[in-house]
Amino acid sequence: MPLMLPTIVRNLFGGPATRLYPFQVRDSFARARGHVEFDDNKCTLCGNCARRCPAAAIEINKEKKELTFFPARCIICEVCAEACRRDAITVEVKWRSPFYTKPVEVHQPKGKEKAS
Amino acid sequence: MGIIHTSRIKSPWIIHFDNSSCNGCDIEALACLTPLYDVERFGIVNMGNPKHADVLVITGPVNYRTARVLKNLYAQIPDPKMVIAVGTCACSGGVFHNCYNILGGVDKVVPVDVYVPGCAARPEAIIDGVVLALQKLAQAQGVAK
Amino acid sequence: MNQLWVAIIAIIVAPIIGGFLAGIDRKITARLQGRWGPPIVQPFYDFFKLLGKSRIATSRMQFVWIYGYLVFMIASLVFLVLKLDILLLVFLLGFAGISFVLGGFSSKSPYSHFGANRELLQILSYEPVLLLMALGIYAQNGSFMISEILKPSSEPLLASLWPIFIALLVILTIKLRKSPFDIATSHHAHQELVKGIMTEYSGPYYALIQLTEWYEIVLLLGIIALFWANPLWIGILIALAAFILELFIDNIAARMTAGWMVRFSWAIGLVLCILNIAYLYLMKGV
Amino acid sequence: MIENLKEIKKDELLSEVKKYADAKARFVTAVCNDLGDKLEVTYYFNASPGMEMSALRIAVGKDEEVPSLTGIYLTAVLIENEMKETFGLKVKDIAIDFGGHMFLAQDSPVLPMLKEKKEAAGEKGGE
Amino acid sequence: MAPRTIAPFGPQHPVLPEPIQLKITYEDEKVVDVLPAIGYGHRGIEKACELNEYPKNIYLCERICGICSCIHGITYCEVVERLWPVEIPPRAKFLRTIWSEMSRTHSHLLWLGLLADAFGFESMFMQFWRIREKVLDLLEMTAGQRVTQSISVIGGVRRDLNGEQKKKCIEVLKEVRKESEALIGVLANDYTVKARTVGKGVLSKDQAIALGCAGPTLRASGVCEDCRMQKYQAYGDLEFEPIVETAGDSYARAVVRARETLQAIDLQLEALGKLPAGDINVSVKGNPPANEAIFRSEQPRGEVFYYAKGNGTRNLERLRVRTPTYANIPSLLVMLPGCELADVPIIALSIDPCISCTER
Ligand code: SF4
Ligand code: SF4
Ligand code: SF4
Ligand code: SF4
Ligand code: SF4
Ligand code: SF4
Ligand code: SF4
Ligand code: SF4
Repeated sequence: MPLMLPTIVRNLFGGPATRLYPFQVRDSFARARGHVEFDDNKCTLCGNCARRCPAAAIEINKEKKELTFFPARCIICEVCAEACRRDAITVEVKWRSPFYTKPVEVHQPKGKEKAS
Repeated sequence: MGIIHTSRIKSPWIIHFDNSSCNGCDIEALACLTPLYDVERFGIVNMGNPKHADVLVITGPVNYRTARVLKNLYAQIPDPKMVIAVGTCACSGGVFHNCYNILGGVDKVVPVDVYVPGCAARPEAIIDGVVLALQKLAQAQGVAK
Repeated sequence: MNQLWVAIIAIIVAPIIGGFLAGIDRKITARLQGRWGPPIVQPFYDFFKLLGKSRIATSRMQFVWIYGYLVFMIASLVFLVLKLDILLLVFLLGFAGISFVLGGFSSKSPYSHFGANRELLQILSYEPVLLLMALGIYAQNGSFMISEILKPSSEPLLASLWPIFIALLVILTIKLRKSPFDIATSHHAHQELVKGIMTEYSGPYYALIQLTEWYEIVLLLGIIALFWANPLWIGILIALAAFILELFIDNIAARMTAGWMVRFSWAIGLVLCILNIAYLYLMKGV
Repeated sequence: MIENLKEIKKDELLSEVKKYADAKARFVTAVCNDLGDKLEVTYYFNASPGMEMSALRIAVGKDEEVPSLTGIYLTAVLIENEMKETFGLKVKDIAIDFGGHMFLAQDSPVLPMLKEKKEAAGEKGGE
Repeated sequence: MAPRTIAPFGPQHPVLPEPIQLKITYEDEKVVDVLPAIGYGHRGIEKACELNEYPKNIYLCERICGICSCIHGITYCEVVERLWPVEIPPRAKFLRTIWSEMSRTHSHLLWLGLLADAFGFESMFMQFWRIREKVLDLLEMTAGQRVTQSISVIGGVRRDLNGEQKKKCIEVLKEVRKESEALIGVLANDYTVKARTVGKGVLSKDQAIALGCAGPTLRASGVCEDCRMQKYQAYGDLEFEPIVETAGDSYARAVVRARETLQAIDLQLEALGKLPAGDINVSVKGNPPANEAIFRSEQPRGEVFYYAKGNGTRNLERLRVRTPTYANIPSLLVMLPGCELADVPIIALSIDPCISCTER
């Protein structure tokens, strides 16, 4: 009847499976979707990313020449990075750390529209 | 009161409330209890009873019906309490921003102490969030003393 | 005077031992499940944290009953350490359980009521066995006094009362609220009753319940230790082994229903006890 | 393109559905569409055993009443309540009637799935 | 007459981490009446899908539910591809199948764990979730996220599997198969487990059909219906046989899922072995014409039904999703009355009620 016995004895002597997280961090997988980063030097404010973002996490203000990113809305779908033709958005493998107040990233891109 | 303050930081009992999330963050919050992450290391126990809880972990965006339940639940938790919003949609509504029955993030209904972004928020991120919440609690107590 | 001091020391030391046992329980359970587990002193953190929580008023009667639960439990512990009458000890333990049940009934929550109902079933399933245990001890020693058991000349009870001892292990599972008998409430897992009978207690009152449970662990293990009272350290080892055994049982079984529990503890526990006592009487030759 | 679709009149609905029930088909779901002046309801069935799908379609005016399938298929309870509260489809005699508040709370938008609500609903922002 | 008590089960309840409320009337501890109160998870996704452009809806549909998120995304893509219609490359079909089955594996392991938790078998719960983490690691390695994989796009898939990943997948899947097989052996044979599940919540074959159940709930009652029998994606090329049990009780539903877990792993291994070379997506230009399409695929919890209607613009005219739980909830009305309070969580869980997809 005690069919579970071998398993729990193995657990007891095999040591816990726990990864002691804050003290012991595993490397992320190579292509994990952690969070997105914007490169102000490459972005030309074309607005492709904002149009395609399913969560409306990016707003573009052409007059003020500003790109505003709301990390608390981003669902890390990687769509913006695929949409951007200037490679101005990269997806990093590390997840975004929690915060006390919702951050708002305001970017003032300096990228030039190339002639190509 | 020293020992009570230390104990508060060492024994955060949580209650998990699922607003109208997609379950993604719920299962990640549950995964925190399982062998690989085992948050019981920090004394965290999932109580399932607001009267015993210290930390309210909320997943999912608030809709019109859960808003009332959430307020109720929050009132039932004895002080001192912390609120952690887990997942992008608990933070802001996220991908559901244009759904008609969604009010938005959890902070529209109850005060939130820590936001954990991510869709779904990874168990590691949730642990980070709890650590951050406990730091805030420790600081608040330092001031109060 | 001496007796008073013994009682006071027991009242102070028992919850400390109980708390550590609870911590060990959680640690070993975690390890059995492949987890790291909380620190051993975790139950104390929980206890002090609960003491510092704000009180949310519900029914007043409830709290009277909770104090009753604690006081009766302490009383039965005092009976044990002062080596008094074991029959009275069993009655006091029963009163403690009943106070707890009444506390559950005096709240409005349906979960609490269901929990109290089940707690009542638990009492129903363990009290007869405990009473028969006292009877068995009487049959063996000719006295209900614990001091009689502890006399250096007396034989270990385990030799003649081992069937009762097995029944007592079943009772221990019920009393420690371990699977398959974590019916009225449980420490780790969750269930259909939220926290069952404890649903309505918050903050400091919940801390009191925990305190009572620590007394209870020590008391029960103390009773088990009586089964090998000379020398007592063997008894204590047996008690600890029984405790560890419970942890294993907890992790290899699912929770059963209340009806099954009553049937099981009566079928196994009562039958074992009655056979045991009957045998003793026959042996002693009337 | 939807296979095995049969357009029928509202009055034939119950008798047609009865035929499916007698053949022990499984009720899959119903879909309601807002066509502007009319509501179009399509009921999907799965011939059991097997995975063959067929459908019945009716079109009714927005204030016309539609009979409930719950007398034949109890499982239609959820979808009929849903159509009732999100499209305003007037379903008669549902076995368990949630009174228009199965999904929607008291203060939710009213009849949110109708087309003219599109613009209004889209404006509500995230944060 | 015994006194009646009405106790709500949920909406916030630990055993069922789902926002459903069952208003249960008890007589002593017997259930006499059940009324599900839902709406705690309603968001209005179907409407939002009409407001978004086609590609955005993939990510929204995935978040109809986080557990079958992968299959929701894929099914949405499949139904929209049928509006044109678009034919996707064979490699993409296989990859979709592999990811679908991978998410089925993780979902079933999750459910088996939750079931163990519902009858208080905590160590088994922990053990199932421990195994499940390995599958999640595979998902993260191949798709980039543990829970919301987002691998499907209209016209194919977003990511390819390289040789190294394939090897790793095969290796880990074999390990997972061995471990889950052992644990499932415990679940299926343990005395206490059987005592709690056998004969609880019986649903006969006719009832299951009349109530329109789906997935394991239907198959455990002896009805051989599985959307994968339609041979969509790569299922036509794989050896697939629906798993059917006849008892119709909670135990049978657990056994169906347990066997499907192992079957899903086998399907993945087979598909990985047969993975054809070639492109992983075709580019799809323009808006779909005014047309209607339906598509059904088999999610861990059963048949999911997508209906899409296009109108030639960049927005959908209408999207309708009927998820398996939507079909299974009415069966609770039949199964719960007459059972004991202690069995409510087990029976409720045995249909695997997932509310977030039910209400969208
Ligand atoms: S690249 Fe230029 S033309 Fe093209 S979408 Fe962006 S801004 Fe418009
Ligand atoms: S709704 Fe937002 S994302 Fe969509 S087109 Fe308008 S500005 Fe762009
Ligand atoms: S990752 Fe997705 S959600 Fe985040 S900003 Fe980019 S497109 Fe938007
Ligand atoms: S980040 Fe890329 S896509 Fe977005 S505005 Fe800048 S250049 Fe355009
Ligand atoms: S943040 Fe994402 S994964 Fe989490 S509940 Fe919301 S939609 Fe689901
Ligand atoms: S551990 Fe299990 S029983 Fe406890 S809250 Fe989580 S799912 Fe529920
Ligand atoms: S049935 Fe629906 S909610 Fe459940 S896992 Fe599947 S898609 Fe998600
Ligand atoms: S049944 Fe629904 S809510 Fe549950 S896991 Fe599946 S999709 Fe998610």
